[in-house]
Amino acid sequence: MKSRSNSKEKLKFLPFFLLVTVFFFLPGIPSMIGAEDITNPDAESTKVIQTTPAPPINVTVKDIPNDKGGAVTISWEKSTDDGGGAKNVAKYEIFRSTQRDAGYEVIGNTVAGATSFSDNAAKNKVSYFYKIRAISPAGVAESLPSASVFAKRQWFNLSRLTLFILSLVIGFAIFYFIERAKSEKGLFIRKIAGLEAVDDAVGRATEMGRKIIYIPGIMDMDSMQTIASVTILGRVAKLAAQYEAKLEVPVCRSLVMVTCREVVKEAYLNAGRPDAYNDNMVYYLTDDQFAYAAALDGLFLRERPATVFLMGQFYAESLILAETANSVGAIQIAGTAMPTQLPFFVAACDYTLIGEELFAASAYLSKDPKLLGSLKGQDVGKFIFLLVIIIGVVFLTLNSVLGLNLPNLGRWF
Amino acid sequence: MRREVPLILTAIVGITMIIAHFIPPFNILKNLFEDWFFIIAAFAIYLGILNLIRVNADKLYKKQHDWPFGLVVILGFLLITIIGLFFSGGRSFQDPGTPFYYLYMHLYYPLSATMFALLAFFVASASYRAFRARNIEATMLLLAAFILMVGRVPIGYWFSDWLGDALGKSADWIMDFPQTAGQRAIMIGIALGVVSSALRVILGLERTYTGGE
Amino acid sequence: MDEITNQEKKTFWENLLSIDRRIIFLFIIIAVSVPLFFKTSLEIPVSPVVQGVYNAIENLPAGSKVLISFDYDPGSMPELQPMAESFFRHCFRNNLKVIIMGLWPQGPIQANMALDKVFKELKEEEKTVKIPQYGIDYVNLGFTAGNEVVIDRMGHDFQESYPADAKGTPLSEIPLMQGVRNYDNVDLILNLSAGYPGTQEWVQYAVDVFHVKLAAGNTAVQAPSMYPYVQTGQLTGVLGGMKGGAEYELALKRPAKAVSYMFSQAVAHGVICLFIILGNIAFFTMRKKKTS
Amino acid sequence: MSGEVIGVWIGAILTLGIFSFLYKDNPFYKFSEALFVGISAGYWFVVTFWQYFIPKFWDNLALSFNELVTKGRIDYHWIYLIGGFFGVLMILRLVPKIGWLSRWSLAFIVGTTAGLQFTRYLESNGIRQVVGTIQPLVVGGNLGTTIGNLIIVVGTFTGLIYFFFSKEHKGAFGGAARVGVWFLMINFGAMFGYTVMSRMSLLIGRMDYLFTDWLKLIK
Repeated sequence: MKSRSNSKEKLKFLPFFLLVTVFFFLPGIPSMIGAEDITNPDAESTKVIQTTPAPPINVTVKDIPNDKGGAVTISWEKSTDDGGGAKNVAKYEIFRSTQRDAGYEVIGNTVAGATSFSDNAAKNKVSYFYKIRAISPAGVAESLPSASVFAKRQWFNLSRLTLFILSLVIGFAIFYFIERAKSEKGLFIRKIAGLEAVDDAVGRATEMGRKIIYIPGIMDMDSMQTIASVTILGRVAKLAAQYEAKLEVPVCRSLVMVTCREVVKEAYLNAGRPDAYNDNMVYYLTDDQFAYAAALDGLFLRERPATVFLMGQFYAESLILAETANSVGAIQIAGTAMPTQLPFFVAACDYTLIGEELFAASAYLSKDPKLLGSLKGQDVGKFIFLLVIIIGVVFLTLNSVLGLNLPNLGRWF
Repeated sequence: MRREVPLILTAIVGITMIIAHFIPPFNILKNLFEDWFFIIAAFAIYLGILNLIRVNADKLYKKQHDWPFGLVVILGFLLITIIGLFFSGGRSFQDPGTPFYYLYMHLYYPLSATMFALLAFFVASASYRAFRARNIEATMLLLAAFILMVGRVPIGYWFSDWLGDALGKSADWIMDFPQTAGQRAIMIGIALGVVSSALRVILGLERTYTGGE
Repeated sequence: MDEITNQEKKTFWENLLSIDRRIIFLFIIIAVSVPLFFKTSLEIPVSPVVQGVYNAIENLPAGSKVLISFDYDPGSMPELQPMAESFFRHCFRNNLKVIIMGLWPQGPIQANMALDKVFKELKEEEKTVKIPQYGIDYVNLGFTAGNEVVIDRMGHDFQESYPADAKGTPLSEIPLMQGVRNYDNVDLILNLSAGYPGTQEWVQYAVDVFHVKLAAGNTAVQAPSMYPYVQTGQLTGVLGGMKGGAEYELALKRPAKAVSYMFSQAVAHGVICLFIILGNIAFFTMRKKKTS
Repeated sequence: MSGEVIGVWIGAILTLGIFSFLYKDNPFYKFSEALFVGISAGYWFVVTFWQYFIPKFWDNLALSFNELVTKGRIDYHWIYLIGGFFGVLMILRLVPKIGWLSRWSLAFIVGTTAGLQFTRYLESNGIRQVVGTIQPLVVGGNLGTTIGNLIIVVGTFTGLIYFFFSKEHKGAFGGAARVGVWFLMINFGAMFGYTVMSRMSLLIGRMDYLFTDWLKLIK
């Protein structure tokens, strides 16, 4: 891996600058065409049926945006008699009709104090009017009908347009660099200390004749961190097979056990030592966070492993594991994207992969140019975020110092 | 079949889930896939349990070192499983008053809470070892931790109001600004890491889990 | 340490640097236990993030609906149970309607335990407040599997995740749940969280997507990672650990268990700080000796 | 002795069993550990059965079956059989010859996770945090917020610089990355310090249990 920087390299970034520029203008769209409330124009004046309690006012209706349809939200302002007194409102009844002035039917009621109701039985593309009736022991009062509204199915969630564009831009950037990396050699990737140490840590286990224990976190396969950890296990297992070190993988989820077995088996096969693999290297303990920690603590003390890997999604047990492994003199290489647990790994372990480094680990260890290319794609993502931050901050600062009226980029998201 | 089907399946499912985030009618598929996940996990737990019992039964059978504890594992498992499945009122097995609840409160809970409480000791030993002013980075770590530890409990009040208040204020300030800044950088980095890993998985570049390099 | 060149007897500082961690453990257990036998009351100021939670509840008009999600298990009871009790006290004092749910299997049991305690108090002391009625003033939806997926589905329709409450009564037959389709019909969400799924998921899946108002009580570990959310306004406020709970109890003018545990905590903190200071003195003394 | 009293005694003894680990590994701890592993594995097995398998799989099928028998209709809940199919593929691992079929289920799960977390993380961890950082650097009349905002922008910026993989940390870029590391360290230290409180409270809870519930030394 060596650094290459020339003017050609810089020119290749041009498409991205263009994309970024486009990206700055598109996101304004959703705020321009956002769903608007339909308010009854003459809602201020209200018709009173029974004089006793004050009626609810300002009945507004709105299709629930960005859903698959079939529902309408009705909101109103409470009767001024809601909350106490002789005319205290006991509940509100909600009426619906397809005509403004007739045919109202009760579709539900709410307790006193409520100011909104969702009509879940609205048919798509049918216009409805709504009325609210306040009910008190002294009598009832009815609001004016609302404006008409119809529920509709949305085919694209406009409030997520920015996210959509950003997904495309970053996704494309990563894809682009993966493709480019296929034809390009010598992509520079900076050193990551925790991953440089993996070779030594595995070798140490061979020298000492003790085990390597690999802990893939406590979450199931529905976490990207577990998936990242399992791919790292693949690289570690291959090294272990080459160095003829003993590897043990106790896990706390059945699906993770199955996956880890596939991965370790394949790694031993690729290293040319399929005979050295057996299923007992990967075993299940319990689904429980602290019982798992208790069992691992016992394992550490009894086996005295040379190396312990703690990679994946961890919670409170992180420090229990790290401190116990430390007390038996094991080298510990940890990695997690859990911001709450990073401090403990940093304090107690020899090496820690911080957040994003965990996801970069498998690419880094594999040295596969395609995977390394994706890391460069990530950097483009960071670059876009940095650019947005700088421009956004400069705009707002200029606004506050010089009284300009530049757009607030934060609003676009 | 062995290699291609998993790759295609991952790609299709992954892309569907991304699309569902933007196209509301796809939500139905999203919900369905998520339910299937729980069903698969519920089936898979049998594999784990079988493995656990086999390992411990092996210990017992071969009279390995510490074999009596293998027996304890198996008996503990059978006790709570049989009671939970058959003798605790079915679905309401966790209601106060059931035998399952009793085992939970007096066996599971004390063990779990105590294991958790061990952290109080490990936090002390780890901070004693790690918080030394070896270099600039370590000093930053030490200072931030120290101010937070003192500032977040009213130790200061034993000395004087002024000191306690100053410490509390600086603890709050550290949490609000430099801490938040560091945290944010980590979080944004993680977002890109997840996006990139997810993409590599969907594109089939990382497929060790299906037995491919 | 260079044992060969340094033949002299080990000094106090040297011993301290390589102290057996079990000695530290001993000090901790004493520091925590002894103060438990003394009754004290410490005064603490209420921090803005805690005040944020208090205000979010206090500013709701009577009759507003509050959804409280219990996302913890007995492991975190020392920290979160006092908060749960305070939340109930506050909500019922202000005549708010409470909807209880849990993303953790044991969550709703925790809620029942807290409710029991608060009702007993209400019966004993505050005769002005009527005992809340099930189905009208509060409802317990129970646990449902699915983690963040549950949050997401409830954003469309509560019924997608909870066709019935914990007792099996369909939501449509519960007076309190009339007209509650999704988060639009809830005025505030409170979340008591000890990990995953918890506050982070509520922020990601409910606040970011459905724009609801959220305040949370967290274990002290989790709370710092929620600060960025408070700063961006995604969270109205957060109670962090026992101290947050104690501050909230004080804001509510109802000091309870969290306040009384604070003394133990303060002493234990003092012991750890002392060890860190001694460790650094030892470290610098030894370094000086080496260089000279 | 009532069941409750016996329960408290068992709980207290197991509590001491786990604590004994702090001194050194011993049979008392080994017993508590083994019991814990067995009990907890069973606990989650039962929970999985009643709270996942039954409502997510069984109930949906029962619904469809009922519909079929009473109304003769085939309703959409049958689709949950596909989930069950993937589940059974998983179990087929026990049959060595066709064990590879379980990879289909794994592929399905991994795909779901990747797709779901792609957008979620980008939104909450990415966009939301970027938006939160966009603050004016100069806030009229409020020096505290001005400095604070400056620190947040500088800290987030330099912290992100540290995470760049494809550029060597040299020169000005390296300097920025170094400042970024300082912010990371402050973040770690502050979170560690903040957490100590929480950990102490757990121990307080256990000691309170021993002294109050078990020994009844504290009223």
